[in-house]
Formats: sequence, structure tokens, C-alpha cells
Amino acid sequence: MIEVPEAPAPAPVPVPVAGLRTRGWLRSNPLLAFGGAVSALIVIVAVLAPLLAPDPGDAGSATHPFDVLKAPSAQHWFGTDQVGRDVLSRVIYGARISPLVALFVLLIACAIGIPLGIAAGYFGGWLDDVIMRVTDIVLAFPALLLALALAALLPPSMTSLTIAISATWWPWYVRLIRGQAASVAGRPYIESCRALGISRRRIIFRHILPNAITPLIVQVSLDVGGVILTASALSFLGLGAQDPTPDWGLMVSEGQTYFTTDWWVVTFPGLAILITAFAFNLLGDGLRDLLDPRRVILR
Amino acid sequence: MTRYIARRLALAVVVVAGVVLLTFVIAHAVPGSPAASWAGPHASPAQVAAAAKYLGLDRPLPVQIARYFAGIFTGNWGVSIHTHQSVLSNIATAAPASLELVIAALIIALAVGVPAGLVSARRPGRPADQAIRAGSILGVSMPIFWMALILQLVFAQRLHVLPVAGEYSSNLLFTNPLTKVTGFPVLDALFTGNWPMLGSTLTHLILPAVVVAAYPAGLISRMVRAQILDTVGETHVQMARALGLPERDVFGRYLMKLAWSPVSAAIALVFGYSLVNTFLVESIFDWPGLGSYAVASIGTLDTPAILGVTLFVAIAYVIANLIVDIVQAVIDPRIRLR
Amino acid sequence: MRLEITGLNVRFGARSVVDVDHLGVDDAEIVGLAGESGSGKSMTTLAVLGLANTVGATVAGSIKLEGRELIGLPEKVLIGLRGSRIAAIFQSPSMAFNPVFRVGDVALRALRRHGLTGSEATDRVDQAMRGVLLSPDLLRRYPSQLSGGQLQRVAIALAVALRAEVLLADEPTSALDVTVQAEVLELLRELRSRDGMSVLFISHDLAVIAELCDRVAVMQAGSIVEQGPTDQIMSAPQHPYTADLLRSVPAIERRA
Amino acid sequence: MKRHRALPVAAGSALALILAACGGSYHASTQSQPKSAQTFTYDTYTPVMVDGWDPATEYSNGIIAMSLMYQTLTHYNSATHQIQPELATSWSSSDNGLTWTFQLRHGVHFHTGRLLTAQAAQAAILRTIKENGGAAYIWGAVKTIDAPSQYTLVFHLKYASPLDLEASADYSAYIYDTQAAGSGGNLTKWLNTPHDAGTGPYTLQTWNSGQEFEVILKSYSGYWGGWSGAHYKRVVFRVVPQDTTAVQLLKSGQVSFIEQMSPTLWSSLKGTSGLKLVSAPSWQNLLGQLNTRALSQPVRQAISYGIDYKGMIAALSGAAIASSGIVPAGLLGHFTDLPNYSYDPAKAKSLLNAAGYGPGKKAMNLSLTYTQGDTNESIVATLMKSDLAKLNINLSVQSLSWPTQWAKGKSSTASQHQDIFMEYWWPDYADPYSWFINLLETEKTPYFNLSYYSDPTLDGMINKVEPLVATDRTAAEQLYKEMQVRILGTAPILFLYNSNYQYAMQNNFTGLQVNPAYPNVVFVYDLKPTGS
Repeated sequence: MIEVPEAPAPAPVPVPVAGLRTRGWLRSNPLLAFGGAVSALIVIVAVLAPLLAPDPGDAGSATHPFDVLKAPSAQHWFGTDQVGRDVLSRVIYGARISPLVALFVLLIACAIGIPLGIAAGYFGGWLDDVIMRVTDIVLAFPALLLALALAALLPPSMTSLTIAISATWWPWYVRLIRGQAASVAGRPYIESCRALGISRRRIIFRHILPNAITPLIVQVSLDVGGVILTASALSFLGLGAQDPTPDWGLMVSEGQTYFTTDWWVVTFPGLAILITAFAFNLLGDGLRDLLDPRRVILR
Repeated sequence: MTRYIARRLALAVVVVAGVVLLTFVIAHAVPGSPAASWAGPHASPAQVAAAAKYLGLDRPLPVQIARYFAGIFTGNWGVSIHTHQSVLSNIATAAPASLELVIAALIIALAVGVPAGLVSARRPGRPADQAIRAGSILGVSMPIFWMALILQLVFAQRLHVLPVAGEYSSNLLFTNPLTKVTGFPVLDALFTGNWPMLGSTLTHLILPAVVVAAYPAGLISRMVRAQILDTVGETHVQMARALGLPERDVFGRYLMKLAWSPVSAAIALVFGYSLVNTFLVESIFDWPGLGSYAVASIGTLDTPAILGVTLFVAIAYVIANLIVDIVQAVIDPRIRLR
Repeated sequence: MRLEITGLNVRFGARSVVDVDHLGVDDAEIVGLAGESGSGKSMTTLAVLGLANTVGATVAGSIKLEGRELIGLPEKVLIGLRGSRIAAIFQSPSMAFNPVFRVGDVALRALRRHGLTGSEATDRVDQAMRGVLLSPDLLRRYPSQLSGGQLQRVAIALAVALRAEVLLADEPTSALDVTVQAEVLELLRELRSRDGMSVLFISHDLAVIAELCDRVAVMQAGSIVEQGPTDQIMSAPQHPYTADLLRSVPAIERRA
Repeated sequence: MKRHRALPVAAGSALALILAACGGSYHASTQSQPKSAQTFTYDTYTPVMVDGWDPATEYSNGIIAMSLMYQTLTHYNSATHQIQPELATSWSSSDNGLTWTFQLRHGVHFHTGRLLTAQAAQAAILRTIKENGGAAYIWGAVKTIDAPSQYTLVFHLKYASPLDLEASADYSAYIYDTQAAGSGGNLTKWLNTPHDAGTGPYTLQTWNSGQEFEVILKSYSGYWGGWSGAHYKRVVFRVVPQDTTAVQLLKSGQVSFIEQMSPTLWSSLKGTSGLKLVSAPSWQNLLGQLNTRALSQPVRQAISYGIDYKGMIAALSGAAIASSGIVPAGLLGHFTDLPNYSYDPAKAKSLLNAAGYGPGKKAMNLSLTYTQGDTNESIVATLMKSDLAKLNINLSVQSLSWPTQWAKGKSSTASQHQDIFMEYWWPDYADPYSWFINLLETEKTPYFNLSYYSDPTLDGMINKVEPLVATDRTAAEQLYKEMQVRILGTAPILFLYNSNYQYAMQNNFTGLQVNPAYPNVVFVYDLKPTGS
């Protein structure tokens, strides 16, 4: 996912922007407000899935062979799929699948990216070169391609999917953290810390890490949408979730055969992917405007 | 200028070598012996042994790597399990269709993204800007495999406005068959003056290209907007206005050309990304490109084919970056003169 | 009075940045506008050019060119005036030219926009370049290939080529070293004496103003505290702020 | 070796086989006459000639084209249950069924121009036996073959066997010109360049491997049946993986016949003007082979009671019909009064409890494999998973490409074996023997008997039944009933359902006769284009 730098919306040249009051920026930035609200809604739906879903069993292994592929009706708002399961319940439970994968992928990517980034940025020298060259090579592959190759060679499951995507995602964070760490490490006051004999660990945790946190938060929030899309794409190709997991990508893939006659089987899960990715992207976009307008992120 | 390009070329070669090495690591790191996967799941033990010998699995690692590199550069990318042909020849026949699709998509993305970016940069914060920003974020958040199905259902199956699938309509094969010149159907039709075929290839290209264009269009419009807003405050803009130039010159010509350099960097990135996006769409549109080949390879656990396609796309991606570097040097004298 | 500003107010939403009750520049006259940076000098330039809205500011009051009111004119008409009647040069010459275009490109395009044919425009610009002692070949170079001094002189040549009557010079010499500064000042004097151009010379450098300008206006926090003939202001400042400014400048002697 | 033909497959995206639709390398036939009414376009979802062009070893999708280029001695008519003459005009067998004499048709020429003689037919069958590919086992009973005169062929058998039935098989029964490559020429290489050396109404015009228009056949002017009356002059086999796309092509007239689509898509075409829908029972059934080594008999019976067969058939909306025993309707040995299993969760629960499993007791974990891309099999797997979940059995489902699934099933390491192997099965000729000999006879190393079932008494019955069919059909029928009752008792296999053909076609031709003995084959020569 390639995120793009954004200059703040109305940026008059000479006038410094006064302190932002939360209510102020909400009104001035409707996209962020919408993104934040819908993202929160999705998290709530995921948490309250058992209460919200009319037929929770359908998200598991339950099937109803006698009312197969029924059109949306009062009883089934989103209709039923090829084995009679309620599409609405499965879409609701789906809110627990790909967003969760996104969470794990981003945690893993940070767990790998931060230490490597700091090592490269803080210590520099040959260590920096080695780490950064490896990062460049992994980044020579479009993320989805490497994830696809890895997932295709591993037995298809949610864990393989998570591993495959994490393996392609960490390099971005190495680059980001390294940039921050190198810039802070170069500052004179770090020199003085060293002179005062402050331990390397304290310098890293007291000075370098806090500085890198803001752009990291922005980047992670921007990536949630990207990972959800990548995970759904791989599940669509049958490389991620397996039946009966209510994964949106898998539901679109399985429904493809019935799409021309029973449109609802594909439309609603796909719509869920779009809305979720859109919401998190808006949220990330808005956060970047607020916290770190100058961040240039090219993936 | 040539010194700059030579340096970029050297970097590209290093990255390609790294890419080949990485595919070697993946091939050997994945569970299951590479020999078995190279020879195929139901190959006889003798065939597996022969594959092991060929890959030199018993030999020390550097020899294996050297043998793997030699194989790659001499065109021996292994035999595809589900087509029983050499992986490289499969890729050679499939690649033009995918490249044609991605290039068409990028053209659409530029035609939509650049003007959108300009309009939203003209009056930042206004409704038009908000709408375009929301639209481009929507484009970037689109699951294109789903969008492909929706567009195919609406435009092709229900409205019959556009063809459902395939590279061109079938009965043309009897009336005016396509003769292969470059391997790209649109170009071949053009060069051989086969107008009905040209019309058919273009109409068949619309739906898939529009779907693949969703992501790059969103990205390019945001990129153009950001670059212009970054430079709109600079003195030369006021200078141009002070000389009596209208806004459309200030934005369309002066600010736009300045924005091309960073935007073209994004285009190289998005080329690689979109080439992979076609994988999700080609099966839906019966598009005989790398995507269909990759999807078929996944179904049959065809490791050599999967790695071959991965390698090909990565190399194409590095070349795209190289091309853009050169284009940037042409556009931006500051780079050329460095 | 060629350029007459009366009761000018420029504001950003609630905050007012410029409040000038009267300022005028006659033909063949250089008026200095002195003041510390951030006192609204640049905003005045933009207001005169009718470009304040491009940075989100609103303008009220009256700016008359040859007796014709500019504020409120439709954009189409203003475009016709910019460059051909009122021109501007800016502080950092290297920033005043688009890095990816040849130096002459913007001028030729502007001249064509003002109705000249391609060949007429080229002749006009070449002649103006020779006027500022530069070879026309420089027009085909890129900004990064020219020095600050050369670029500033090209900027002036553009104003001459467009036959502007009023030139707004916003700190044109601040970024240049002394020797090049002198050349530019000499050029401005020639524009006044030879072409009868009215120049509003904006600067925080009182020494340069003293040397160049016929009259001077002192600006503090957006409004003019004192204005009058240069030597009168220099020798007998009425307003305490002017006195402070003068004290902060090393010995000024005024050449005849 | 049994080929795999995932028959009722609506190709999902996972199995979208490589389709280079008219990609660069395709050169259309030289004469580009307009799409005349004389061309019959057969639309299939998977490449046709994947096994090559040798009529002796063909054992896969190529049947739909081979059956138009090559002919067999006899032809089975499923409507009349009769064996009809084709290249043989008449035949007789000795009382003990060990000697069979066939009289060949006169004046028949191979596409190579050579005359069909007894010597030529003898050479073809001997080569097929020697190649030992495809369904060569159908000639297993043959000891020697003589050609006493130009048109008389005599077979001497090791044991009595219904040779007239075996000679009508869908694979490895073709008669072809073994001299086609010239003296000393390599016939296999010649056939695979590709050429055809058959006697059928159509012959090869163009083959584009891996392309959408894969095979084009043209009429053979010297065909012994003659070309008087309305006939199709050209047959095009077109590969379109997406059934939704195929339907679009049918509606726009670019395709004459569609072999396979999803049941819901098929029923949605009812009433469309210009189209005709045909549904007919096939001899193909979906089986779940239960691992008899891993699962005890009571557990197998419990699973057999635990499946909702009626629900499954309802969910497949027309693609499936209930099965009775192992032999589908329309074949010798089919009975409706067999002790079949029905959905009886209570009985299943009690059987499982007795074995220490079931609800409230220890959970049982089972693994099931099916063929990737087959949407009907994936629906069945999902339904079975949910039915068995109610019996505290967690069924883990794995969809694999056929080569991988089969390799896993017959691998030498038992730990690799699955608990339930789901696959389709259908006979090579109109006789139930194929199910018993392949799926239920004891095998030293597993090949097709993937429930690893061994029952010596049943083996004895299997060896007896084949000769009986030749000598005493009623006794053979009774024996088949006995065998099926025995198998249902020990439940080594789940008999899930029989597949239904669901074809969609233009209605501008008549004469289509669906013959399950030749799966999905359309004998285009017999069709009459009405040109509307």
C-alpha cells in the first residue's frame, strides 16, 4: 500500500497554525471524523459479534441445506450462501478475521522492524549497510507478490497467511525507524549524553524511541487498511482462511460461482472489505495530517 | 547524464542479484524438499533423484547457488508442473498480456489521477478537494477482485455494454485472425491494420484495465495534490502570477512539471504493485496473462512456476524503477546536472 | 500620482496584517518602504498585485494605478495588468525561477499571453537582456546554471521587456553580496531615470534605502508611522520608531 | 491407471486452468470462412488433449474429441441397453464364452486412406494391450487374437468375459491404423505431432495447445457413413474455465453446447429463448472412501448414518440424485431394495457411544481430502463437516489438486493417509465390475482401493462375477446384489449421490442422445443442424 504525503488542507503561508482543539479539527476534517467513527464501529461489531449476529452458529460449521442461496429477506438481511448459512452473521464474524490478521502482522512487523531499525540507525557503519541492503532487496518485491509466493508454498491457513504478509511488511518499519534513529543519533545532545556516560540502553529508550513513536503510529494506522486488503486478496486466491472460517476474501471467492444468479453472496463480504479498508485508511490519513504532516511514505 | 544512469544501472544489477538470491532462499526454506517440488508431486523416485542431482542439492551451498544463478541466466527456470513446459516459455507467452493490461491501467490512472490531483490542489479544503480526496482513498482501499466481479456483472452480464471476458471476441478468429508481431494483441492489430480486431481488443481491455487502474489512480491523484501543495507557496509561483500568467498555466504547466519527478517515482512503485494486482483479476476476465498462470500454479503447488513468476515480476519492477530514474533525469535538470 | 494607495487594509480572517492610510509613488520616482521583517511589507506587494487571495488574505481600501481603482477588478482584467503594467521582483532570485524550466520560458509565455507573437516576444526579451548587460543566450540556461546576481538582473529584464510602469521590488538586494547589490541598484536608478518607471523599493536595510530612494515610508506592525523625502527622514526623524531604526544602522552618509 | 476427470466442476478461481485465449502464437486456419451454421462449438471448462493424441493410452478429457475421430468394434446404446454394431457388423461367442468371433464392416477407410481389415484391427488391439495405458485392462481376458480372413477377427480368452461389452468401452477400445507413420516410423511420435489415424466421421484440422480454441476437427470426406442430409462440417472444442463467461458466449451464439456449469447457473437459464436445457442421470457417483484401518466398523456405520443425504441433494439443486448401493441406475446390478443408509443421528450417536466417542464422550478428529476447484465437492465437504460436528466429530477438510490428493491417498507411509477420500467414480464400459475390481478388491500396495479394505470372501465373489456376466447374466445379477448387501454391511465406502448431467445448448439442432457410457461425449455426426 503506497501512502502519500499530504500537505495540511488550508495552509496559509505566513500564519502559524494555533493549537488545535479536538472539536475544531473534527469539524475541519470530516474525512478523519468519518474514518475514525467507522473504524470504531467495526471494532465494536467484531467484539459484540455473538450478540449482533442473528445466527452465530452459521459463522462456525452449521449449515442449512434446505434453504440454500435465498435472496435477502426479512429473515436473512444479506440472504444465504451456497450451504444455507446466513451471510449477515458471517460478515459480522468476518470483522474478527482480517482485522485480527492485520493486528498480528503489524505487531510482528514492528517487533522485527524496530530493533533492526534502531540497530541500523543508532550504530550505523557496516551494520547499517547490511540491514539496509537486505531491506532494499525485500522491498524490490511488491508486497503482495512476495506474500503470494510465500503463502502459496506454505500449507494454506491463517497462520501461513500472517507469516507471509509479516515477512513482506517489516522492511518498511526498518526504514522508518532507521531514519528516525539516525537523525536523532546525529544530534549533538546525544553526544553530550554519551559524554556524561549515560548508558546506551537509556539513550535509546529515553531519546531515540520516543522520537520514532509518532511517525510509527501514523504508519501503522495507515497500514491496517493495506494489510486487510492483502489478507483478503490472498484468501480470495485460497491461500489464507479455509472453509468454514467466515473470512471476507474467502466468502467472495466461494461466492464467485453463484455471483451471476445470486449476487448477494459476493456483494456484501466485498463491501465489508471496502468499508473497513476505507475507514482505516481515512483514519490513518487523518492521523498523519494531525501528527506528522511532512511524512513521506512510499511503499 | 550517462554517469548518473551508469550508477543507477549498477544498483539495479545488485538488486536483481539479491532478488534471485531471495527466491533461492524461499525455494529452499519452504517445507518439503525442493527436488520433490521441482520434479512434481507424483514423479517417480528416479525423477526426484534426477532433480536433486540437477539442483546439486548434495553439493556445498555456494555451488548450489552458482548452479541456480547459472540456470536462471541461461533461461532454465525449471519445468512447470501443471503445463509440463519450461517455466520461462510459459512466462514469455503469458507476460505480454499482463504487461498490456498494466500499461493500459496506468494510462487510465494518469488520465484520471493527474487532473483530479490538480483540481483538488487548486482549492484545498473546499468540497471538490474533500470529495476527490475521499474518492482517491476509496480507490486505494478497493478490493479489486471484488470490484472486477461487480463491474463484470453490471456492465457485461446485465447491461451487455462491454464484453464479459477474453482478450478479443471469438468469432473474429474466423473473419480476421490476429497475426503475431509483438505478442501484444492491441499492437499486433494496429501494426497489421486489422481494424475490427483492434476495436475488439480495446473494448475487451476496458473493464480489466479500469479495475486495475483504481489503485494507481487514487495514488497518483493524492501524489499530485501533495506535491503541488508543497510547492504552491514558492516564490517562482508568485513570480509567474506577477508576470500576468493565468492560474491554469501556473498549475497545469509550471507546478505540474515540477511535480512530475516525485510522481513518476510513485508510478514505478505502482507499476510493480499493479502488475501483481492483475493476478487477482485475470482469472475473472479470462485474461491469459501471468495472473492466470500464477493462479493455476497455486492450485497445483507448482513451485518452479510460482518462483519463476515472482522472479519475473521483481525484475520487471526493478527495470521499471530504472526507466523512471532515467525519465526523471530527463525532466528534472537538477538531477541531470548533478 | 501613478500608484496611489489609500486606506489599505489586509487581514487574515480576524487578524489584520496591513493598515496603510496613504502611500503614493509618482512616475520616475523610487519610494522606499522600510521596516523590520514581518511588518507586512510583502503582503502590501501581494495586495497591489491583487494576489493576496492566493495566500488566503482579504483586501479592503483603495489602490489606484494612473487613477484607476484596482481593488474589486475581475481576475481577468487584473491578469491583463500584471506584468504589463505592474511588475514585481523578489528577494531570493534563485527561488524566483522554476527549476525545471529554462529561465526565459516564463517571460516568453507571459509576453505571448499579453498578445505578442513569438518573434516579437523574443526580440523584446533579448533587447531587455542586453539592457541589463546580459547576453540573451542565458535565457536558454536553467536557473541552477546562473548566479543570484544574474538571476535578479534577468528578473528586472523581464519587467523591462513587459514595459511595466510600476515595479514592486520586494527586498531585491538582501540576498546578494555587496558588489552585485550595487549593480542592481544602478539598474533600478536607470529604470527610473531612463524609462521613467515608478519603483516601490521594499527593504529592512535603511542604508540601501538612503542611497537609492527619493522618498521613504517607515512601516511598523503593518502601518506607516512616518513618510517624506529621504534626507528629511534620515536627518530629522519625527517618529521614535524611525529614530530607533536609524540608530540601529551604522553611520549613514548620503551621496549626492 | 484410472484417469481423473473432475466431471461436474464449475471451475472456481483456484482451479482456473491456464487459458491462453487466442494468445500471440495462435494462427487461425487458412480458410477463414465466416462462422457458418455448419460449425458445432463444444465448450468445456478444462483443456482437452492433456494426455496426448495416442488413442491407445488416452484416459482423460480427450474422450470428447477422440470419440469423433476414432470408432470401436461395438457401441453401447444406454437407451436400449443394447450393444450396437459399429466397425463390427456382427459377432458371436462360443458356449463357454472363451472364443469370440467378430465380422468387420466392409469398405471402411482410415483417415490415412488405408482400408480397415481384420489384420489392421488385430494390430491396433495388440498394440493397445502392449502400451498398457488408458483402460487397457478391458482386454485383460484376451489370450490370443487371429485374423483368419480379410474381415473376420477371432479372440481366444483366458477366462469367460463379456468381450462384446468390453469392446464398446469409452477408452482403449479404439481401432486405428498402426501403419500410419509408414514402415519403420514411430507411431506414437507421429500421433503426437499431432495426427489422427481413426475411422470416425471427423478428422483433425488444427490443434493449439493451451489456447482457448484448442481443437478444431473437420469432416472426413471418405467417411463410411456418408454425408447425405444435414450434418455439421466442423467441430470446435473451446476451453472457457469460467462457467459464467461460457453462458454469456452461449447466449450470444458463439458456442453451441456447454458441458458443465454450476447447478444454480443452469437452472437460471430455464425459459431463455433460443436455448435448450437437458438433464440426464450419469453413471458417475460421488464416494467417500472410509479408511478401514483407522476407523472401526461401528464407527464407519455411525458416520454412514450421520450424513444428511437428502439435505446434500437439496443443496446441490439438481446436480445430484439419490443413489442406491454402489451401482447407478441404467446398469446391470442396480437394485432399489438394498439396505442403504439414511440420515439417522440417534443410531449414529448410539454406535459412537458404544465405541467411546460421540456427544458427551471423547471427540474424534477425522481428515477428509477432495479435488480442488470442484464446487460441488466443496459444498458436500462443508455439509459433512457440519453434520459430523453434531456427533462431536471434527472433520478437517483439505482441497488438493488431483495429482497431490491421489499421491497422498496411495502413499506407502500410512501416516499420510486421510480418513475419508472423496472422489467420483464411473465405469469404462456398461458394467458395474469396474467399481468392485478397483475400489473394493484387496490391494497389496494401495492404488484405487483407498479405504484399504480387504475381505477375502468378497475378493472371491468379485473374481466369479465377471465370467458369469458372459455365461449367465441372471446369476451375475444375483451375485452383484449379494456383494452390495455385504459391502453395505461393512460400510467401507460412503455412497453420497449419483451425478446428474446438466447440459445447456442452442436449440438450432436435433438428434442429441445423452449416453452415460461415453461421459460428456456429443456424437456430432448424429446431430441435425436445423439452421434456425
